[in-house]
Amino acid sequence: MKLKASWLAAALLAVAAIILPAFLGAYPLNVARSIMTYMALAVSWDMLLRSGQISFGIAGLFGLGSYASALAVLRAGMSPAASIVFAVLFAGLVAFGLGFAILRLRAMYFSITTLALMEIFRIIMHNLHDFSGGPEGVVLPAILFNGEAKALYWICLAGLFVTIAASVYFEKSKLHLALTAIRNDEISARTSGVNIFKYLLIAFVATSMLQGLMGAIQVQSYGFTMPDTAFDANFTLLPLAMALLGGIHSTIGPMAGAVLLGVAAEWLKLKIPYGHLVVYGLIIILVILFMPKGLYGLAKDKFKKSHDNRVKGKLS
Amino acid sequence: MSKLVTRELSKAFSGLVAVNKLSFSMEEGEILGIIGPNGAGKTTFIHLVSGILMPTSGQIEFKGKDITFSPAHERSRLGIARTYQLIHPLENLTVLENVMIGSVFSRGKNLKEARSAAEAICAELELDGLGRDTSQLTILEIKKMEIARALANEPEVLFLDEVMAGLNSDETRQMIGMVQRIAKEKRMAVGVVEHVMGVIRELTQRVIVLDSGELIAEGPYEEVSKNPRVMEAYLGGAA
Amino acid sequence: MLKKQSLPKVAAVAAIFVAIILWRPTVLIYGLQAAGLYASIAIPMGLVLGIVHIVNLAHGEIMMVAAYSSYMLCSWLGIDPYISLIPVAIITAIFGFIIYRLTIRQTLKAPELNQLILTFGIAISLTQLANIVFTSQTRKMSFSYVSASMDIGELSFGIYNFVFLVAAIVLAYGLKFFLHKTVAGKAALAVGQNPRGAAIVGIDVDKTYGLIFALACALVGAMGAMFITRSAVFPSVGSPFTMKSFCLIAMAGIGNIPGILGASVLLGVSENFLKAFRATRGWADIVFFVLIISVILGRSIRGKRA
Amino acid sequence: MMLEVKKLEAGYGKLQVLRAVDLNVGRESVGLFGPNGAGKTTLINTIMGIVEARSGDIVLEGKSINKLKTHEIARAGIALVPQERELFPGMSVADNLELGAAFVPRGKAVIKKQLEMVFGLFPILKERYAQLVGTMSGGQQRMVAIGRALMAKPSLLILDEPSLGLQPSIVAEVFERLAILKKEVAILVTEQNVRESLKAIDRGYVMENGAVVLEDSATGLATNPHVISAYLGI
Repeated sequence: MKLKASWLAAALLAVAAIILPAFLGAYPLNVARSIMTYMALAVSWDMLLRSGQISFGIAGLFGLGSYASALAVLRAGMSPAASIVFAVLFAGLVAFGLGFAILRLRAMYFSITTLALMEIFRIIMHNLHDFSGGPEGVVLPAILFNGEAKALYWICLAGLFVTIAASVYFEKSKLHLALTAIRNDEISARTSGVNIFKYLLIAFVATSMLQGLMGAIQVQSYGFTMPDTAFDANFTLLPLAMALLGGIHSTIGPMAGAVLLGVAAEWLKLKIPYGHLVVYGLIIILVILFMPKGLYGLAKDKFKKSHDNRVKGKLS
Repeated sequence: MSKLVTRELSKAFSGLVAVNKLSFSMEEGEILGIIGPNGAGKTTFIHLVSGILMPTSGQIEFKGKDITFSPAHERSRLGIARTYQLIHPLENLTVLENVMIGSVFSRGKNLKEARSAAEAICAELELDGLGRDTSQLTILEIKKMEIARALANEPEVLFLDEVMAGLNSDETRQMIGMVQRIAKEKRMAVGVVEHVMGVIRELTQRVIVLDSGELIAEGPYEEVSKNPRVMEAYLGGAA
Repeated sequence: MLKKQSLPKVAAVAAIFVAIILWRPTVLIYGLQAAGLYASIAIPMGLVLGIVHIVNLAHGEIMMVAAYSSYMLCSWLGIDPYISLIPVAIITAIFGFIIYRLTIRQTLKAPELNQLILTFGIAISLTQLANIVFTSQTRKMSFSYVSASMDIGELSFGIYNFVFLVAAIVLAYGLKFFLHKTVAGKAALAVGQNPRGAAIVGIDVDKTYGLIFALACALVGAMGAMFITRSAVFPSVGSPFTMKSFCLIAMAGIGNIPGILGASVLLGVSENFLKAFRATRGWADIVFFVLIISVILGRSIRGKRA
Repeated sequence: MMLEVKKLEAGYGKLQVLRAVDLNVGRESVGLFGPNGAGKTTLINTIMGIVEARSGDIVLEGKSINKLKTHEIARAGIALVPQERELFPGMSVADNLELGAAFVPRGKAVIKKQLEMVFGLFPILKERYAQLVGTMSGGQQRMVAIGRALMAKPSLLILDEPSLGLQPSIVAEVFERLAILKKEVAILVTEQNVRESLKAIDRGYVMENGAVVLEDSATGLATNPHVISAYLGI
């Protein structure tokens, strides 16, 4: 019963998201796209976090996807649609190669290395003048769907749906067991037959592909990119704050956090033109100190408690 | 053929020899006690056999196959399972999921099959409330869950590292009955580490005694416990 | 205290240095100057990592706060940074102690994830606050003594930046003296090596953590005050130093403070080596990341084998 | 009375380890025996403030130390030699010994006297004064740990399994030293090596399953069949 209700609610939300452009103008659609991009990044960051590995390199894979897609169009003459697919595969391939090296690392060593990788990608793009356009970046000959706001909204939504579907699959399949076991206790996981490296690699490659996908959609929607926007640290910071606020280790938590913070950020941007991101920093601090499970975790605990009380009430 | 054989198995940690040239074997359907004073190397020995640690020298064979350097997850798939002295529940999974994990990854079952297998094992161990978080369990329930998780691997060799510690006498009795039933029904070789000698006496057919990483005695408990070397290991030099 | 196996390595590095000096002396000179800056900022972070076992991702931001404080003291009151570094160090020490008590202390027992993300959040907050207060405009002060230069034969180069190398050496050996020769320092070292053992002998572990954190903030604060004599200040000026510092510490090995000096020299010289050629100038920044990733990986793989 | 433990209960999470433990140490040497898992180490860690007491009281020389933190308890006069030794491996023997006394207010003269006493007990520490503790053998490290504890001139010395992981010859040596020490300081020692330790104690308790089940003089314990059965279940 409960399960069906939640599926129904999800379907309704999805339909609402799909028909939303009918009621919105170009500016709100633009905002919605930005929120959806951050949401997809937040969810994908969380997917890897479920194994206990904290990546600080979301922006790295995102930017890599942007550049792969843009350069595939410019240098290899691919169609924009094909270039998005290419970017996803490219990000996956890079992650696969890197994974063999960096997935041996744990805790702070892994985190800092992912941060460093992001810098490496940025510097490479910065310096390959002839190929990547250097610091000025590249401009595409055309924007996807001629810049039609509704169509761009839908393609971004499609990217988000793919991410959410992947995340739900991570939650419902045996990947959930494997990743949670690795996060909780690697030794126990190993003696229960879990091949730790294999599942870390799956999670790392899958999340990198999703981040690359969102980067590719972004670049095809705006028609240009440069190192400082493609590898903007905000693409790491914002998703991280969103996921933490909403509640990590779930799909719904990062989504809720993205909506809340995304809308709040738009409003704050108008109020405080410089430094509105301070709110993100403060939210990260406060969540870690006072609400480490995030809003979703808090709600779940509340629900469980009231449920337990009801059960107890019935018994007595 | 013996289920599990070790030959001259040794493990040294930066000079300190924790397990020293240990040779022994385990047979089908047998419950073997592994005893020895604190620091004798019992847990290190189980780590070596389950692949958590790799030996410095020596050999481990499982049903005639050399597994000395196989990774832990492969040994689990072959049929070696264990529990932990310090309880290791996977806190963010439910009880049922904790038990399922062995079925899924060691036996390659899909989630549905694994779920029903796990439910069956838990029913057999009289463990219920399977949707609960592990933080809601009592000590006895956690110990049962750990055993259930090991059994879900469908092992042929099972090591129980101090599963009785922290249980009261009724619970201990219940646990003894359970372990005996499992060993008999599933024709497993079970290795039991315990400090409570009453449990060892009741539960096992044969014991090996370790002291400073060496095997100092082997045989039925009644016999071994009168062995002067064993008395000395436990109580110190001759009185 | 050289080990025998490290002799060939040392000889190789020395040979490379001699070759570089003969061929392009400025590479070595500017390399050492850059190394001084890197090391003097990394060493306080190494102190915290070695004793409190916290990766403080807000380390560079504390330096940024100090740089702005020193900038204000200088532009409003005309106080020279070399004088203001004392009040600035006191300010950042108090600031650091408050941060420790209010936030970091609460996460010491939590998983490492929480500590990393917490200090990441502190870093963002500080940068953005600076953005609000000072805007993103870069600010630069000029001081006459900075332009001091020296001529050797045909070679002419600025010598001011050697100040940072001196500061780094003073820091490294000063801290070494403190940690190994004074009772308070030994106690701090003991806490870093074994907090439980330290409590057993009567050392207040919590207080030690707080004081060491404050000390590190004071030291990086003093460096921040000096920093404005060399570079412009802007809100995100500190963040690259956080990562570079962590990497230098990882290269030296946690707890090896003089080793940070060596790692910095290696980094500074290699960067300036690339900067010496037009074709590779833009790639100088990458040396650092390549170096660090290979070192971290090398360490972790060797760790696995051991 | 040096130390009084009254109806002490403690544990970890759901696991209750200590059940209403009563125990006294006067100006004497007291042994604490029992099989692994009986709760000996937990009792000691609770006295030392490392594990929190759930109920009951711990009184040192008439003052309750129940609510104090570990470092305050150390300064109040209890020195612990933990099972895992808990030394500072990257520091020299000299530094480890120095830190033993540095934070307990005792005065320089006392520290000097204690250092002489430690060197008298364990001459090897004088020889290895500058050696890093992490490079020493287990037995030598045990001596450093005992020496470090003595440096503070404690009113009560607690030793948790001092013979663990040591060769028999060194075990005998450690207990010979303890037999000398008991003239100077009150001692509480847990030990699996019952026979050896009986030489160094006046009185002992036997614990089983978190509770004290037996209390007797050293000679009484030596002949008590219950002690043997607690270990070997015969």
